Amino acid sequence: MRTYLGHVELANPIVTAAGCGGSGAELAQFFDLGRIGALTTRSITMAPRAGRPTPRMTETPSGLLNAVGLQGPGVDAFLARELPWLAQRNVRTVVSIGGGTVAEYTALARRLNDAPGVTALEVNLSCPNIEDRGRVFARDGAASAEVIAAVRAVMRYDVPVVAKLSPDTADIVSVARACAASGADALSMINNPLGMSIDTETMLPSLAAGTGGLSGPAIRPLAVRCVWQVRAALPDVPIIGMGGVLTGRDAFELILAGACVVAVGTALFHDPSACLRVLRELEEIVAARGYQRLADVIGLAHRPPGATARHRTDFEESSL
Amino acid sequence: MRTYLGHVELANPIVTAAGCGGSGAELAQFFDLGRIGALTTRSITMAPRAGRPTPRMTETPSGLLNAVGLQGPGVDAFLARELPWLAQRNVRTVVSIGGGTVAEYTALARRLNDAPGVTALEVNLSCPNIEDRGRVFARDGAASAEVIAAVRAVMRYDVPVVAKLSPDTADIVSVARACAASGADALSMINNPLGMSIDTETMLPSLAAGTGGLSGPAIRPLAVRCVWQVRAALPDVPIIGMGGVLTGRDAFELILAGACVVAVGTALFHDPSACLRVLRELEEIVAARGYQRLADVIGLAHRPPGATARHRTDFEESSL
Amino acid sequence: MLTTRQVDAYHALTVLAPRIAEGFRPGHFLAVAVGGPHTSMLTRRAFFIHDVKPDYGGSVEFVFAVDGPGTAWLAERRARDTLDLVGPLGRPFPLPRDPVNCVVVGDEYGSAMLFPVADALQRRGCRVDFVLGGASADRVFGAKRARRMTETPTLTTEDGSLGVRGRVTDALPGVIADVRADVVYACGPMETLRRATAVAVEFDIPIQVAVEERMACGIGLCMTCVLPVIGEDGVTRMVRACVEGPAFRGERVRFDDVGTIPFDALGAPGGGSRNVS
Amino acid sequence: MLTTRQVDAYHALTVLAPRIAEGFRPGHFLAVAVGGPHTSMLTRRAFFIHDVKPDYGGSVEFVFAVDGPGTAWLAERRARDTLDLVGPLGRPFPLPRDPVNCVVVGDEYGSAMLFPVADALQRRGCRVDFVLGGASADRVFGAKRARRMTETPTLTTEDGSLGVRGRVTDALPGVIADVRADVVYACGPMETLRRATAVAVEFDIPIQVAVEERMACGIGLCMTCVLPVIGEDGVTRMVRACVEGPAFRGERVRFDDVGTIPFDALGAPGGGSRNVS
Ligand SMILES: Cc1cc2nc3c(=O)[nH]c(=O)nc-3n(C[C@H](O)[C@H](O)[C@H](O)COP(=O)(O)OP(=O)(O)OC[C@H]3O[C@@H](n4cnc5c(N)ncnc54)[C@H](O)[C@@H]3O)c2cc1C
Ligand SMILES: Cc1cc2nc3c(=O)[nH]c(=O)nc-3n(C[C@H](O)[C@H](O)[C@H](O)COP(=O)(O)OP(=O)(O)OC[C@H]3O[C@@H](n4cnc5c(N)ncnc54)[C@H](O)[C@@H]3O)c2cc1C
Ligand SMILES: Cc1cc2nc3c(=O)[nH]c(=O)nc-3n(C[C@H](O)[C@H](O)[C@H](O)COP(=O)(O)O)c2cc1C
Ligand SMILES: Cc1cc2nc3c(=O)[nH]c(=O)nc-3n(C[C@H](O)[C@H](O)[C@H](O)COP(=O)(O)O)c2cc1C
Ligand code: FES
Ligand code: FES
Repeated sequence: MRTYLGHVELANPIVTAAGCGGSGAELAQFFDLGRIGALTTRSITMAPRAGRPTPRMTETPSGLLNAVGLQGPGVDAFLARELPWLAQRNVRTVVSIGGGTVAEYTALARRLNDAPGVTALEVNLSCPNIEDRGRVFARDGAASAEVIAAVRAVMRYDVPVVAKLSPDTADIVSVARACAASGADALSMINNPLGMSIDTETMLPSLAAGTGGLSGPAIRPLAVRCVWQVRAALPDVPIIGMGGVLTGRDAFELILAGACVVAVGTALFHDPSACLRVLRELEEIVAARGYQRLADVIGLAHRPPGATARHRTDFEESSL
Repeated sequence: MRTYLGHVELANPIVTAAGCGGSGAELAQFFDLGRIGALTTRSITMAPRAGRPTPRMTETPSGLLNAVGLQGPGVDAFLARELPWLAQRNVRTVVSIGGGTVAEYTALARRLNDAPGVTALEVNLSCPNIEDRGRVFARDGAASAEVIAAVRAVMRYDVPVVAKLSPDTADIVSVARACAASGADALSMINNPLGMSIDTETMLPSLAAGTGGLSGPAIRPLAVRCVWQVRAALPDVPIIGMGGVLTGRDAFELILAGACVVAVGTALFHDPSACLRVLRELEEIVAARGYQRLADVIGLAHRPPGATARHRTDFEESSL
Repeated sequence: MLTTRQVDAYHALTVLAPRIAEGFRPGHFLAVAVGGPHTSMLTRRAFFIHDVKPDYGGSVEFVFAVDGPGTAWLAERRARDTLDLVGPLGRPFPLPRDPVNCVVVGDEYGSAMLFPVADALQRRGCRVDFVLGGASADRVFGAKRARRMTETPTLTTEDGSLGVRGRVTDALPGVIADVRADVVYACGPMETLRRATAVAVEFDIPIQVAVEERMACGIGLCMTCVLPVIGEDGVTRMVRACVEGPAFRGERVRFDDVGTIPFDALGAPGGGSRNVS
Repeated sequence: MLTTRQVDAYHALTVLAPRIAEGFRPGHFLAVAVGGPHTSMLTRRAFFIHDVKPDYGGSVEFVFAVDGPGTAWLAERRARDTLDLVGPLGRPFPLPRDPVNCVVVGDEYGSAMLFPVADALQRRGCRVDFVLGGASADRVFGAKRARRMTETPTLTTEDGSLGVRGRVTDALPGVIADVRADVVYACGPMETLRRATAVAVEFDIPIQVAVEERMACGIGLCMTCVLPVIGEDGVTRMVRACVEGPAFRGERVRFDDVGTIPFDALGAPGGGSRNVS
């Protein structure tokens, strides 16, 4: 079930979400990484980062709050060890990057430019801009666009640059539009909305960091809405959809909304082979609906109600 | 367990959320409305409104998506029938209003100004501004502030004006600040974030309206975060907290984050006496922690970690 | 506390619920919490009450088909599990004062709720004739009981595996004519109710229908279960199926406009008065 | 498929899990999905493996205290229910090559996982002495089995209801001295491990501890279970309890800094290299 992220072909539309698939080696114990569309790395930063204090996670209804704080080894160690490990095994790799300034994102892109094995570059815009009182880039179109333009300018033309957006904004479409206009080859959504939980026993925040990112099925309605809105406004920009995908049905929902690639995040914590299961279920669902190509169903829910779905391989009367 | 919304005293901190308690008469079949802090009405509009086509609801993981579209009888019928019914029974009533223009909100406030039985006026800012291409007022501080200033100017000084905020904004604190600066006596949060669900059988949106408002426990982490952030920035502005409250524990969580009043919405659909149960559970929790007054626990989670909770009536060593 | 049984394609659960049993009138429904503690399923599921028995202070039975995760969960309940119910809910069917001839039309699980209706009608001396149908034999609910209660119930299946091939509404005109029916009671999918109403209108007899709309609360709070119904005053309003219904006079329901806001409904967009969105 | 038993304040579940049983080494844990289908509880719960038996191809037993909704759900499981498990997980305890004197220190349910450790030690010819404790008699896990396996296990309770009044770590120095212990194995709350490590350091003997941190995945993906541990190179890193642990050399764990990012940890904010937030 091939799909395309810009001009890059992926064997199938199921990838891991940034920060949820470890370095790859952990998942490789459970299945052959070559069988998923791509592995997305955690967001790589220039310097090594120890992340946030613990507790870093707590459960919420159908959700997970995390405040890991981009713990990671830094770009040097990533290039020295993690990326070559993936490249040797021919694992399609979407490298996610995170920075605190436009210059830092640019420097990261420059470092990754010559590295073999970068299938696409995902720019995690949900990082606080240290030059703007810690306001998260993804909140606003101009700040996001500035990062994307800078990264696009230094990154090899044959590596798609993907802008990863957050639902914590007044208007996701305008942020998406700004990113696309400044050169993003694709968009990825949604990153975790900011949430919080308070431990009613200690009467203090459950996470050491106070607030954290919400993930899991609780946020799927937000993800579907964001993908839907952006697809409606920018039908030609490829979208990586994510947020609470546990099953093939959930992936199909995001695809119907307009995603051509679907990332699985939190579900991996419950089931390390979730990607393969989701892929299998998705294939079954698409086939059961009478379609053979993924392209036939991407964004299909945008057709006017009452209109028959096109491209079906059977021509029986449908209940649509 | 008395509490205050500005200078207005409520018998207890548990109220119904706007649009979730019907006209009051429905709930009155299950319990005496005098036993809750207040009833909040659905958002009243100038003209009668038939609302959105069906299906108007669908379930999501730990959430509910709704697109009712402010169906209601209009302000005339409300003043002729619903408000007097509540006033006769001495039910504390927070009247919610919704409009498409600043002028409409102002007109509604004017109509309600002389009506007996309005305990507080809640301004639902999650309405599309028809003079600004349907952009929701609550998205941005200036539009919200304009509405609040206009309403505050016409409304009797002894009726608190409450600005109801949405999490669908880049910065809830700046919207809150703008509302407080233009005269809001209190803030209420959160209204439903915009979500969507697609029916994978019909391959069309589950709701006739396409998108809908997400409510229920799925959004509680967003609610806690918003209350927390606003309380931290504006410690003197009373907050009505809501979003996914099912139990006394959940209400306590919002109170620890900074709410002095807690509204119960979606939970009423499952359990019409949810307000009384939540109140009882809350009283037990607060008492079990050694506190006697609600005021002692409002915003308590903001104390620095390690600091002992003050105002406790016992002085045993605590595990904090 | 419950007992469970499988009836062809359906599941029937009997639950001890004295207060619901006591308040029950034919046409009532109940709302069941599904999924157990810490479930991700927030809303109650609505089911028409099929039967009420005086055992153990009062029990109620409802019949359902497995449709999605909530009904799948219900189908797994076992004897002695407990269920969280709210009811009886809704406006029951109005029953005729005089002993008239009634046709009772049930499609799929819609048939289940018509048995207490038929019972009550018979107790009032009415003649009752059943028209029960479904997609296939195993989806026609209550054929046996209908045979016990009346002489020759008419059964229909779309695949012809039981009774007449076709829909209940195909058989309805014949039955109405044969028994000179004075009134029709119907429950089933919206499309069946629409067709049944058309038939009744053609015969110029009243029809009572019990409708189903997606319900988040079942008690009139949430406004999600509305459909366009013409009031006594001729004005169409979006009324709540859960409290103004589920029983309606068929001719008053604008079946062709269900799922829309008719332009002439009270408060419709553009319908005279300006609207906020 | 499982069987359940109650052991004083704890529940013990035995589950058929041949693959986990086969791969098991003392110190491993497993991760259980809780809440059933359509639950709102997303994350697996981690439990140390208490016992592995060859019955029916291989079963594993774990012991737990009811703490929150997940363990409450587990406590309600009945014979023949099925459980969704992942395991064996984690880095097991390294065992000494030579037959040395070992003290095994378990606090509360932490004791459960030490029995397979003690077994393995005894099989290698080690002398094993138990120090087991808990808040009260019913919270001291495994006293009986410890008595069967060794001569005089030391038992402690904070309320004095069983054995010596006090903590396991109060009794530990005496036991170490008595038996001339060469190494300590410990499992229990972080505070117990901290104290046990302090004792071992004082006696200048190695200690292996099994730590518990909140875990979202248990397999090294999520980075939520980290604690500051000093590496061979002397550098403190935030390492994952689930894959780099849960077994650590006690002296390497910076117990006083658990729940913080020590300023000298690799990648700590302000720690030399600039950070993005
Ligand atoms: C007044 C009334 C009486 C009913 N009586 C019966 C009955 O006697 N027997 C029976 O089998 N079914 C009956 N239904 C339909 C039954 O409520 C749905 O089949 C059931 O809610 C589906 O739940 P689910 O979790 O299996 O499916 P899902 O589709 O996953 O349900 C998701 C949500 O949609 C709602 N929903 C889905 N389908 C329907 C529907 N057809 N009508 C209303 N809400 C729906 C559910 O309540 C739930 O909130 C009745 C519905 C209403 C409104
Ligand atoms: C490696 C390891 C081994 C463990 N072994 C045992 C054991 O053998 N017996 C036993 O009784 N308990 C054990 N625990 C603790 C056990 O995992 C928690 O008690 C349990 O997860 C609580 O779940 P809950 O739903 O009841 O509580 P909740 O507090 O509602 O749990 C909410 C979330 O927090 C996490 N959490 C809560 N408390 C803990 C904790 N102490 N440690 C880790 N995560 C926590 C849960 O996993 C869940 O994700 C172990 C923990 C770890 C990490
Ligand atoms: C523990 C954790 C760590 C994450 N780390 C990153 C990250 O480094 N970079 C990033 O862009 N997104 C990160 N995310 C967000 C996910 O990539 C994804 O956008 C989000 O979790 C929604 O998908 P899900 O519900 O399937 O998890 C992280 C999420 C989780 C839960
Ligand atoms: C069916 C429904 C109708 C609502 N109608 C209104 C409304 O008219 N005005 C308003 O301000 N909020 C409305 N809300 C939002 C609620 O008042 C509340 O802010 C939100 O649902 C979060 O609380 P909950 O999770 O407890 O439901 C509505 C919510 C629901 C579910
Ligand atoms: S189901 Fe809520 S009003 Fe009818
Ligand atoms: S629990 Fe996920 S990395 Fe350890």
